[in-house]
Amino acid sequence: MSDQNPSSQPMLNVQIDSVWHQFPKGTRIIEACEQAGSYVPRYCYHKKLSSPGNCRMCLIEMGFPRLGPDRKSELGADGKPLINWMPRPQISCAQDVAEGIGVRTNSPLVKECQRGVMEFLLINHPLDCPICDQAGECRLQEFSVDFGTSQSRFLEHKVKKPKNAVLGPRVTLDDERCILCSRCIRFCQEIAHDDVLGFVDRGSYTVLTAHPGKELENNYSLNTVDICPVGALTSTDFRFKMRVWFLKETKSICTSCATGCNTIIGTREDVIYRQTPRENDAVNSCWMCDYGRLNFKYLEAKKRLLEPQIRREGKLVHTDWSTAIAQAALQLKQFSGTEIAIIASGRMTNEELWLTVQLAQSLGTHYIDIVPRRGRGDDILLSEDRNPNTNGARLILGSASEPGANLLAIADAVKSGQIKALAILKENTMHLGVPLERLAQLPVFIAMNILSNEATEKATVVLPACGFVEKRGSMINGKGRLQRLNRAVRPPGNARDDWEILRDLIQAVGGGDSLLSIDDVFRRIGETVPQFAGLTFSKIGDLGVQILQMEELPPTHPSDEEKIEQAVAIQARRRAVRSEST
Amino acid sequence: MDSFLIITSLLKIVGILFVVILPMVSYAVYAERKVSAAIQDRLGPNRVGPAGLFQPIADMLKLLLKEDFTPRTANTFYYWLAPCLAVMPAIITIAVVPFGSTLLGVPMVIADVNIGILFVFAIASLGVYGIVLAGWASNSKYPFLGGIRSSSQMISYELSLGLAVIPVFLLVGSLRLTSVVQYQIEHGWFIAPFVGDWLNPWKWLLAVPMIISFVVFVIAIFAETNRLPFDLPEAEQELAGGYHTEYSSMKFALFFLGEYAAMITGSAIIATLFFGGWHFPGIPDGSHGWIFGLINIAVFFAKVAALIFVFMWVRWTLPRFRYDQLMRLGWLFFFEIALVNIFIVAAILAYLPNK
Amino acid sequence: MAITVPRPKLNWRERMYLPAIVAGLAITIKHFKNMLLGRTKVTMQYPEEKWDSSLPDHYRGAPALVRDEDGRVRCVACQLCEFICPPRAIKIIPDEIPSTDRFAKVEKYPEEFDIDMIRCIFCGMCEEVCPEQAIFLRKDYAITGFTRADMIHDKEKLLEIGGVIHGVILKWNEKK
Amino acid sequence: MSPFLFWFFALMMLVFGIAVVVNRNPVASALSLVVSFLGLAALFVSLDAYFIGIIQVLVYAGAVMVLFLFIIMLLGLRAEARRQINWLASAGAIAVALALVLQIFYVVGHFKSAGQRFPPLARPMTDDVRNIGALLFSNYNLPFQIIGVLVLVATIGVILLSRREPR
Repeated sequence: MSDQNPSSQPMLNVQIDSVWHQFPKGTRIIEACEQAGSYVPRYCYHKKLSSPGNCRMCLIEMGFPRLGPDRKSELGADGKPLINWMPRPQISCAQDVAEGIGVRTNSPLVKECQRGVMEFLLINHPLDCPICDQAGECRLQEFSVDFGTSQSRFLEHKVKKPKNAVLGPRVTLDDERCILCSRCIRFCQEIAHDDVLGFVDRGSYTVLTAHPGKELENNYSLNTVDICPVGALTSTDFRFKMRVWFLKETKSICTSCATGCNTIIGTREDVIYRQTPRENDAVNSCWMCDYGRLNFKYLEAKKRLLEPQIRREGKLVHTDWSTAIAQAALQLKQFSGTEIAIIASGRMTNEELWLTVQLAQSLGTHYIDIVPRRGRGDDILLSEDRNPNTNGARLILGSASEPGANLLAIADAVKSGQIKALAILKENTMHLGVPLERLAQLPVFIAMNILSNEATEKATVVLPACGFVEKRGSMINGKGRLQRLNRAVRPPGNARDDWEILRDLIQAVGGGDSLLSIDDVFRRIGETVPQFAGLTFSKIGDLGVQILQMEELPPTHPSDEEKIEQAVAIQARRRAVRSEST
Repeated sequence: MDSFLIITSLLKIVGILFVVILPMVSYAVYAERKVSAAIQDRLGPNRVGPAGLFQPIADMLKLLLKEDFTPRTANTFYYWLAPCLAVMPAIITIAVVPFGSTLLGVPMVIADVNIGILFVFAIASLGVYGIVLAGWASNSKYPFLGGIRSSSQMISYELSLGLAVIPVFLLVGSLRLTSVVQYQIEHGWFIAPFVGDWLNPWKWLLAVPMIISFVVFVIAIFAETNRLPFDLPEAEQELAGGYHTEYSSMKFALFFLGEYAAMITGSAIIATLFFGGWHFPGIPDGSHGWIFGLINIAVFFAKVAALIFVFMWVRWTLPRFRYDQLMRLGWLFFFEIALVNIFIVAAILAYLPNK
Repeated sequence: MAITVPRPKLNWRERMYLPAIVAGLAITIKHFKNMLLGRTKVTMQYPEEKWDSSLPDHYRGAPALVRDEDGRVRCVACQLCEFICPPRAIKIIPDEIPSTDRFAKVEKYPEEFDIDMIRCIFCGMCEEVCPEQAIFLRKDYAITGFTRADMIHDKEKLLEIGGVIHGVILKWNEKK
Repeated sequence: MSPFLFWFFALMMLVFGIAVVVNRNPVASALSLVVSFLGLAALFVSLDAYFIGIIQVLVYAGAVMVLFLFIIMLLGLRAEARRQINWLASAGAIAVALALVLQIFYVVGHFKSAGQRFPPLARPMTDDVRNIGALLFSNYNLPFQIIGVLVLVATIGVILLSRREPR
């Protein structure tokens, strides 16, 4: 396509709507037309999928250069080749451009074809836009307005098909609305490699269904909802919750694994309704996994920490922020650096990690590490590393060993009683081999988190923080790409932006200078971490910046890897024990 | 001083202030609303009590219960002082006005001083301080403009006010207001000399300058009381209420009270100077029995009420003057007319036989 | 550009203004007199006399939800009225109709439907935009309450005001 | 008259007279001066000099000070309120004032009739307006006319000086 290196591809001359353009060899005509500014309507064609050419919406008029007796193009008065127009329309999605061809996207013939196709598509389509979740982003609605007629000549009864059919755990199908474009079938075959969908029956009675005994249950099933041009495939989670035109769309990234898929977060009045993938060919193409997509519900959980709390006479009581910060600083300052440990998180942004390092330096401690988190990956998008910012931690924590390798040493130091003050930021170290009773005995145990858990209940100071949709920041994904998080909703209750909590804490323990905005923090990172030098939030842009070539990273020391595996194993074991007991 | 004088004076002060003036002020507001409604083909207040008669009480309760707000940037002391200064002069002025003949031998005037009219002018001229201070202390542009307008308007019209009544005192020969009333009983009302020696052609000659004097005086009183068509200091449309824009609750009510009290005082002065005060042809004075004393008081306040009606009538008829018109009218018109009028009356008096 | 307004030349009588003032006073006193004599016809005395009987059919009073002859709440929670509402007075929380319901094929209904009558400006855009003929402006115009909460009409209240509507298109009830 | 009232009004005059000088806010100074004038008027009235007393109020409090206030407000002397007090100059002024007071006491003390009681006024309830008028237009007619002309000249002068040249 157009972004391929032009020098390796010969350029071909193509006339689109009477204007001559140049396109590299291999460009599909539908893409060429779009680049030339003439959008060709399409239903079945998707640029990341194969072209079956079955919706017939992308019909165009096409012609080849008129050849003279010498087998060369005849030139017109303007010096350009003359074109022999073919009498019947062609589909533009299944053909590549060729030298000298001509394309008409808005001739009377093309318009008539589009009108006809629209009318056929709408024959059996129910007019239930008022309840259809696709309304507002429905291609059938849009093209019906742009290319169709305003009324139907169909007087017969419409074919009744199954409604509300469950295709899988996360996808619900309304067969009446389906226009049989087969995008979902091809997606499952070509991208998800899980061939479960197909058409059955014939003619007007053709319906989409899952193969017998199978379900659309793979981890990428919700992408079929995204690419469905009409409201046939709906997300069971989002279905009937909110009309799409109310949603405020915020460009952000998914933080469920190290891939860092680019997303759009749809919110309304501080409620998150859905998360959809955003195209970024360097990261996630057009897709994202269901696991990451739905992993935002915890932000609205009942366990959400809403108020800062401090322990007074053995009980956690609500307080205000200045008291909580002052109390945390007072408690931390009781001990020297060797008695304090900070456990940060690979789910924190670069800015928060940098401030954590500043906090550690102000306190004089060297016990600082993040919690490694591993899971099963796949070959498509999901990464084994479930921490979205392990690379950020590598760069910013700046320790010699791999992030996560020191964790067990810290846990041992807590157990042995060497550590008197422990600060846990956005993590639950319950799973790391430190018994709960031991944590409860710590004189100072500061927990900054989003949700309450057993650890926060034992804390001396609890600081409610923000989830990934509630804050700005940057992260470096598993491939070394620096990407931006954007704030889509305001944090609930009195929860505060993590970086502000850390900044105030640093100032309260007597270090650091005034940082007024997160952009200031980012600028300061640039002063200490060379890879960040010269960058700003706006320079990162929506699609991110590649700042690490993965070969640049120091090779993981085998012993580090061993320690990380150990930590992950303990974590998994603890979690299993807990889920059995509950 | 004997105790009898003190007691009767106190009784007169309390009686006239709390029994007559204050209820009159509150019912003047009610009357204003009713009169304006009638003029504009409406009904006016008719909800509280029969024909809305308890409306003033409801208004007062409402104003007392409203939030008493002081703007943060206002100069608090003067901001609080201004409403008091606005009411005080109007009420003090009543002290020298004879509102009746005698009742059981007691003269119905609180202080029968020999410089009565000068006292009225002096105290009335202090009324401007309330408005000017309110405008200045609010620390807000519209009230400030209102205050500035008020002070220049007052200065301009005080001159005409003073000059307009000089012919009256040229005739009477004393500044004492009781003497003015007495003169009118003997020689006929200044505005209509149909009692007393009306057969004297010289008196009829004097009628023209007296009417001029009356007109100028009444117009100047309108300006002094800030009533339409001279209500430029408040001018809702231009100044959003002028000097009392920033006032609320009882402080605002005091300004309101002040305006109506000034109107009542003004009417009382006009009645005394031109309409024979408490005198009505054919009704003897209080020395013929206490019932006549009461009737005299009633006659006086009937005249006052009629004049208040004229105030309202004019307000709901005439539009407001433009500021430059107001100034021109005051300085280039009334001032000169009043001045010339003095010379005419003086000339007539110089040649008037058996004065 | 400045425009010079021509001022009419006044003769000396007009310049005196006094005749005009007297004429003005005469007009106002005439009105006053007529009122006192009871000859003036005054406007309608609102709480005692009301317009209700003579309100025109197109009168735009309080918006309300309606049921059709089958007793179905016609609203399908498409939220177009919420979208179009200029003062954002409408709040809808949609939900799915359970499959056991009589009208299961409509699929969607408003779980909550609130109109904040403090905000409502009676513009009628909700009625105009509704694709389901489910919301109508009725003739109630004196909407009062003691608290802000009283002034928020919930679904029950709106259906109570709206009542049943006859003779509308029943597109969900027949085969489509 | 009651000595209490005399002391009350005399003290009022003095206190507000000092306030005129001490106040940093020009408006407050002007208003203090008005109160001081009112005290003075009250003192005149207590001496049965109604006319002088009331003219004091009418002319000074009612007209002159209103004009002053008008000018002060229009000028907007906010800087005046913030100006530092020059303590040296203040001390000098107080010294001069004290010296003057001492001198007055000295002179009055050596004045023969100062030691005696004032004789009571001949006719307490006299019509002072008539008396003043008669005096002005008989004994003091010439000075009165001259002052009249002087004031007229001053008025014309002011108008001439303040008139803007037509362009």
